[in-house]
Amino acid sequence: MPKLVAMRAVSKVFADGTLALDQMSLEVETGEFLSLLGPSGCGKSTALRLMAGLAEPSSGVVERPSGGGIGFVFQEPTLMPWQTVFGNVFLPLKLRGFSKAEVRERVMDGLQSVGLADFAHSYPRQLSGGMKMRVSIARALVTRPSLLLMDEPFAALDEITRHKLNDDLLALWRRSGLTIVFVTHSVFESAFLSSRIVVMRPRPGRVFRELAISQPAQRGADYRVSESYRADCQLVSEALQGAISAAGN
Amino acid sequence: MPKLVAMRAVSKVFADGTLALDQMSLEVETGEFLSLLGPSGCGKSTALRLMAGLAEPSSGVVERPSGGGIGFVFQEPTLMPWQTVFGNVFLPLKLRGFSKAEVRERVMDGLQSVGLADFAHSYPRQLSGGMKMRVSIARALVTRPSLLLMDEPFAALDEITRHKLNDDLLALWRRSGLTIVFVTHSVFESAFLSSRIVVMRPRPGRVFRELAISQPAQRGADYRVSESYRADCQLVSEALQGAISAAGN
Amino acid sequence: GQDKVVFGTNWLAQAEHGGFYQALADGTYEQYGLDVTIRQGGPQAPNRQLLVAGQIDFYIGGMTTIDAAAEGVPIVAVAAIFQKDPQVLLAHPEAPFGDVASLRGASKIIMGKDTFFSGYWPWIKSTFEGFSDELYEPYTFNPAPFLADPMAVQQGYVTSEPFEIERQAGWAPKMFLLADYGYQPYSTTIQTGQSLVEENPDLVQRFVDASAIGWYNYLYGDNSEANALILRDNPDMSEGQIAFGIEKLKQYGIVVSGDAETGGIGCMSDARWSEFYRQMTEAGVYKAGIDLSRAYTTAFTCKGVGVELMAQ
Amino acid sequence: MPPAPRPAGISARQRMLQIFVPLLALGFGLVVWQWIVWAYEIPRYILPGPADTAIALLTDSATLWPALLVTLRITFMALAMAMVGGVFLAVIIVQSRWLELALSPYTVILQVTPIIAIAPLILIYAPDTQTALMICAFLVAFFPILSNMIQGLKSVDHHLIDLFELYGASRWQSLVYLRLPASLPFLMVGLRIAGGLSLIAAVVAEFAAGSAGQGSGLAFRLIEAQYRLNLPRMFAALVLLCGAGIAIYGLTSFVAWLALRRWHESAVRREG
Amino acid sequence: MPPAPRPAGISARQRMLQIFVPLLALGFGLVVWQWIVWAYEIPRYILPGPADTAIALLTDSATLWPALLVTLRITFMALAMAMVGGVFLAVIIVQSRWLELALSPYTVILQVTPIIAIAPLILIYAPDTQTALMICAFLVAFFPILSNMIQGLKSVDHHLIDLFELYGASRWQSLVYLRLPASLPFLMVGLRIAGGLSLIAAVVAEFAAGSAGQGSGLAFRLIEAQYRLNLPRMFAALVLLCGAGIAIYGLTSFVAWLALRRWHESAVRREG
Ligand SMILES: Nc1ncnc2c1ncn2[C@@H]1O[C@H](COP(=O)(O)OP(=O)(O)OP(=O)(O)O)[C@@H](O)[C@H]1O
Ligand SMILES: Nc1ncnc2c1ncn2[C@@H]1O[C@H](COP(=O)(O)OP(=O)(O)OP(=O)(O)O)[C@@H](O)[C@H]1O
Ligand SMILES: [Mg+2]
Ligand SMILES: [Mg+2]
Repeated sequence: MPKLVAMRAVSKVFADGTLALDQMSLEVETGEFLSLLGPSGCGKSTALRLMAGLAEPSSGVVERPSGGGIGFVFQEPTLMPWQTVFGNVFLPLKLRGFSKAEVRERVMDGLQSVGLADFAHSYPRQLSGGMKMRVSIARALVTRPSLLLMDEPFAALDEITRHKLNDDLLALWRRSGLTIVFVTHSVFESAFLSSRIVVMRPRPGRVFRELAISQPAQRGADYRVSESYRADCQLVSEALQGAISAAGN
Repeated sequence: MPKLVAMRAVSKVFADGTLALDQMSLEVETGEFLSLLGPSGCGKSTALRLMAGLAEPSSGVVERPSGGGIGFVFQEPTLMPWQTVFGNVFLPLKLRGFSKAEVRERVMDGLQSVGLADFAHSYPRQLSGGMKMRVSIARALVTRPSLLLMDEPFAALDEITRHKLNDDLLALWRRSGLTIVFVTHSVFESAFLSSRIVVMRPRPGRVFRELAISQPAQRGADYRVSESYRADCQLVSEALQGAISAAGN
Repeated sequence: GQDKVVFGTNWLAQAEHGGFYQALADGTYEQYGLDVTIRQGGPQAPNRQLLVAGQIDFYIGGMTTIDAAAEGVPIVAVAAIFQKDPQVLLAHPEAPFGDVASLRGASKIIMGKDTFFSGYWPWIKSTFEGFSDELYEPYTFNPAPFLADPMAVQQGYVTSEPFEIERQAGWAPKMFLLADYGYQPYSTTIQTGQSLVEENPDLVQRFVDASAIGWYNYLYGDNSEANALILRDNPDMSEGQIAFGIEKLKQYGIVVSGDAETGGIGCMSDARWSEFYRQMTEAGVYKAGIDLSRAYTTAFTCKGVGVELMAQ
Repeated sequence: MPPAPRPAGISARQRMLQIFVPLLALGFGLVVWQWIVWAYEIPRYILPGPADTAIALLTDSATLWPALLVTLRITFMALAMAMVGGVFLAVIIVQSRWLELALSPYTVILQVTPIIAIAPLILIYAPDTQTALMICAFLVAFFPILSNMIQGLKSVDHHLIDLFELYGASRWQSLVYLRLPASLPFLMVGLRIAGGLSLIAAVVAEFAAGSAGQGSGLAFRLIEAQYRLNLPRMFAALVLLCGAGIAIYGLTSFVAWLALRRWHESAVRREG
Repeated sequence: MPPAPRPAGISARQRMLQIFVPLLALGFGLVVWQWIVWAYEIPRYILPGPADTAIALLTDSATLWPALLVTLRITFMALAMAMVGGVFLAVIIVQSRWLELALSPYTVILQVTPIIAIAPLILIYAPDTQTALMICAFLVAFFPILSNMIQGLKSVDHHLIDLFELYGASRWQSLVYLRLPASLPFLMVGLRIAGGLSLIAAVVAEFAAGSAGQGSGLAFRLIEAQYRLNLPRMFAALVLLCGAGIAIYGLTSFVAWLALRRWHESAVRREG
């Protein structure tokens, strides 16, 4: 499969001298659902930002598709406080020149899919933590991007909502051939969603292990209780454990 | 057991007219580990704020211990950006009149326990999302409170760190007879940690079901794979499902 | 002992204040039992308000005590050092103006606010045809706007602006001395509080007399010490400017002319006060019916004090 | 600024308070003023009491009110120019650190040069006095707006900048949809300062470069009254000036409230 | 303000730029100025060129520099008073909405009353001229600090206020550990505006209070030179004034940088 994004021996040193990524190499193939897993502070968000072109590597090369079509769910909701929920989700479309009238339906559909249609006219400060994250998710999806970068999008959501959104995301991915890079802390979530899982070692971050997940198709509610799912979870969990203890952190 | 906090028929209407809690009643007994579970936006954070005295009920009564001794982990890290990590954790002690020299050890121990001793001199903007949350956790624990209110403290943490902090928290709770009210989205976490689980129904929030968890003592790593744990999880999961569908949301 | 007296001037130390500095420098005030402090004025110095507030005992003013009388402010003029108002209107030498009346053709007339309110401006407007407020532009004590516009007209003192303009621009401006055209106020009057006049007329008399003597000595005697004082108070003053000022004071009879020739420096007459009041009332500056006796008193002047010094 | 997040949240009582408390405070001030004048027997020509001033305000209303209008016209034009100019320059300046370094000395020079000193130059080169007045007043009012706006533009949340960059926002879009709204809390302080400042600047400009006679503003009336020792009239002019200042303050506060009430901490009541 | 988050992050090159870019820009301005004077043959008594001005600066240095010192002393005392007064009043005002409503008309009155109009009153009741000057300059400088500080104090993150309330912080502790540091981004703009403003206020105050002669400041030299048509000297005085303004601006910017560099968006370089 063609590579969509490639990080080659990328290091990232912050201005204060923190070495966040150390010679990290990773390729993202078109159409895959890649999960990034790793201990807190290992550089997952940093890696996503590099892939999105929001940060420059200190050394190494990041190859990325030129031009738009990226959706990004930041780890924090990152909403404009002066805009309503509708306005926030409308933003990416507004920036592409759409008028409100043209895309009202589309925005409202997006809000509907995260269960916030009733809150279209609320301001971010009137929302709960999970609701803010859901606005952010709706915003990332509303442009129908070809590359979707998601930084722990569902962490603030209850299990039921999370499962629903997991299913929705999976369905969207299947339907549209979209490429997803997904940061999560949930072993279960990563095993459920991904076609490939990359486990990172603790800071300075780099790839510790890659795991291909066997059955990408046909994952419904009953898959969650299947044996192969449990085995995958077990594998991922061990890889994560290994990454952390390997670093002697 | 004596009640430490009691909410009696508490409603909360926000200035914009949103009814967040509707006649919610709940008693927290001294020494218990109570988990609050419920769909996103159901009023868990609002309930915690009422218990802490940070908000006034619109109707009903909240009885709470007068005087300090409360620790609170907010859903967002809520760090002072102009203070270092050390300064942020030191804050509650500073407000009680301790000097830096007196409590340096104590603060550093707190940071150590969340794995951030090396970052004592960093500023919040230099931390990853999970690291910020860990600072906030350290801050809530550093005063050794008798009532600890935690709003999804571990949501931004990887599974390994989360398990470790789960174990630490449980050990602390056992050791000190502290009362904990714990908001989480993880059914597993709530079943692992709590002595009682309260499931809330969707907005307007109120108690949907209470579940006592059978074996509060002796929960180690092997408890996570025990059959009784799995049964508890199953029960909680169903209760949550029930809460959401009952509301016809 | 000596009576402490604070004397406020209306501008930075200059030849136009020479007599007062002279009396201070050569000990005349001291002889008259006065311990005088001169507090110089400036562009926006509130010396007049300080006189009103009683923080200054004597102040150099014009005919403004008429306003004071109208408003019930208890200050009076007790002497008039300048018989003629040294105010001139200046024009570029090549400008086609022959007299004050023809200045209506100017592009603008730059003058101070005081002039505009109650000086010669209302008088010009009522005396000559064709002047209107459109011509007015405020004087910010910077002659550049005048110099930049050949058709501009600017106010000045015959004793000072022409000198600077000639020195800087290299040409001597045309001058129209308003006193020559019938504008007849007293100038550099000595104003003081009504209460001082009533309670301590002797002190007032001594100050007026000593000042008059100072002025004789300044104009006709050795004025080097006074000039040194002026230069100390106002380091930017130049010897040349002072000399020019003294020369003009003499040349135009600013200080010694009319009643002063016999009555002595400072002499004021009821006739001139009434005539000026009539003129300016006509011009719309003052309302009718002001009790002029509260604006000035001639009780301290025209006694010939110091006239003999002119012979030096 | 009403603290409630939605207009519906302001009770009638609160709305009354917003009018009456300042009026009461001012009334109290008047009483103190009158009392001082009485108690210390301060003559009218040094400090007229409120009664004298009120009488002057009535008797001289024919000249004072038109003068106030003239001053207000200059004020508002200067304020509008300062808003546009300050915001525009701030936007340019934050484009690059180089530009900021190069331009900031000039903005400072404009701020610290006394109007009185450069008024003659302005008078020489401005097409007419009104324009000169406007320029003077503008020079005074624009620095606070510029400074606040620069700080506002620089204080934009970096995460939101990332977001806009990610979605390929043009510079113009970033400006209009992100930087300007995010700067509003700062801009509104700048506006509030500049409101009063452009009023006083209009007065100072009139002192320095003023028109006179029929079409003249309050400054002229003020100076005239001072010169004519008519202190009650001068205080009447001052009272008008202060009244206008308070009205402008109320107006700018209202604008700030409109801009911020729905979202910014400073205008939103803390929920509790 | 150096953009890097840590002093170590500023390269020598950047540090040079911070000095040289403004100097270069100023130099360019000088060239333009000289060119205008030449090209339009503007006489020295209307607009002297930089060369004339430089000569005047040298020859008159004996009077100009002491005058600058006098003005600077008033400036800094007024600025210090405005800082203390503005911050103090802002802290009091944000305690209660009532207080704010009651006091704000008075702060506006102080802002919009022309110094020239009330200088005589101040002179009458102040113990000495220096004090009067200080009061005048203070009145001009304090409003921007007050306004910015009020906005800063009101803009404190509500979550942090909750945190402090929760931990039982006293009013004083909330003020010192939360409200003041959180207000710094606003206060620093206020300081920057007030820096230039108190310089110009010192000048205006000197005009208004009319101190003259030996111990007088730059304002006096300026007016005097203008009156004498010694425009080169006037411009020399203006140059000193502007230089002082730029230096104060640099100083306030430096203070702002010190206060904000480690944490605030406006002073921290966006990581990328
Ligand atoms: N702006 C910054 N300046 C300095 N150091 C930074 C900055 N941002 C991140 N870091 C450091 O880089 C490392 C990686 O951060 P990153 O946010 O990528 O972690 P993460 O894997 O996303 O962690 P988490 O799961 O907790 O979100 C951390 O150690 C952090 O301290
Ligand atoms: N300041 C506010 N103004 C108006 N409505 C609010 C405000 N804060 C919260 N709400 C509303 O109250 C309801 C409950 O919010 P709360 O934050 O308690 O939810 P939660 O259970 O903590 O949700 P989450 O799990 O997503 O954090 C939500 O519907 C939210 O929209
Ligand atoms: Mg992260
Ligand atoms: Mg919540």
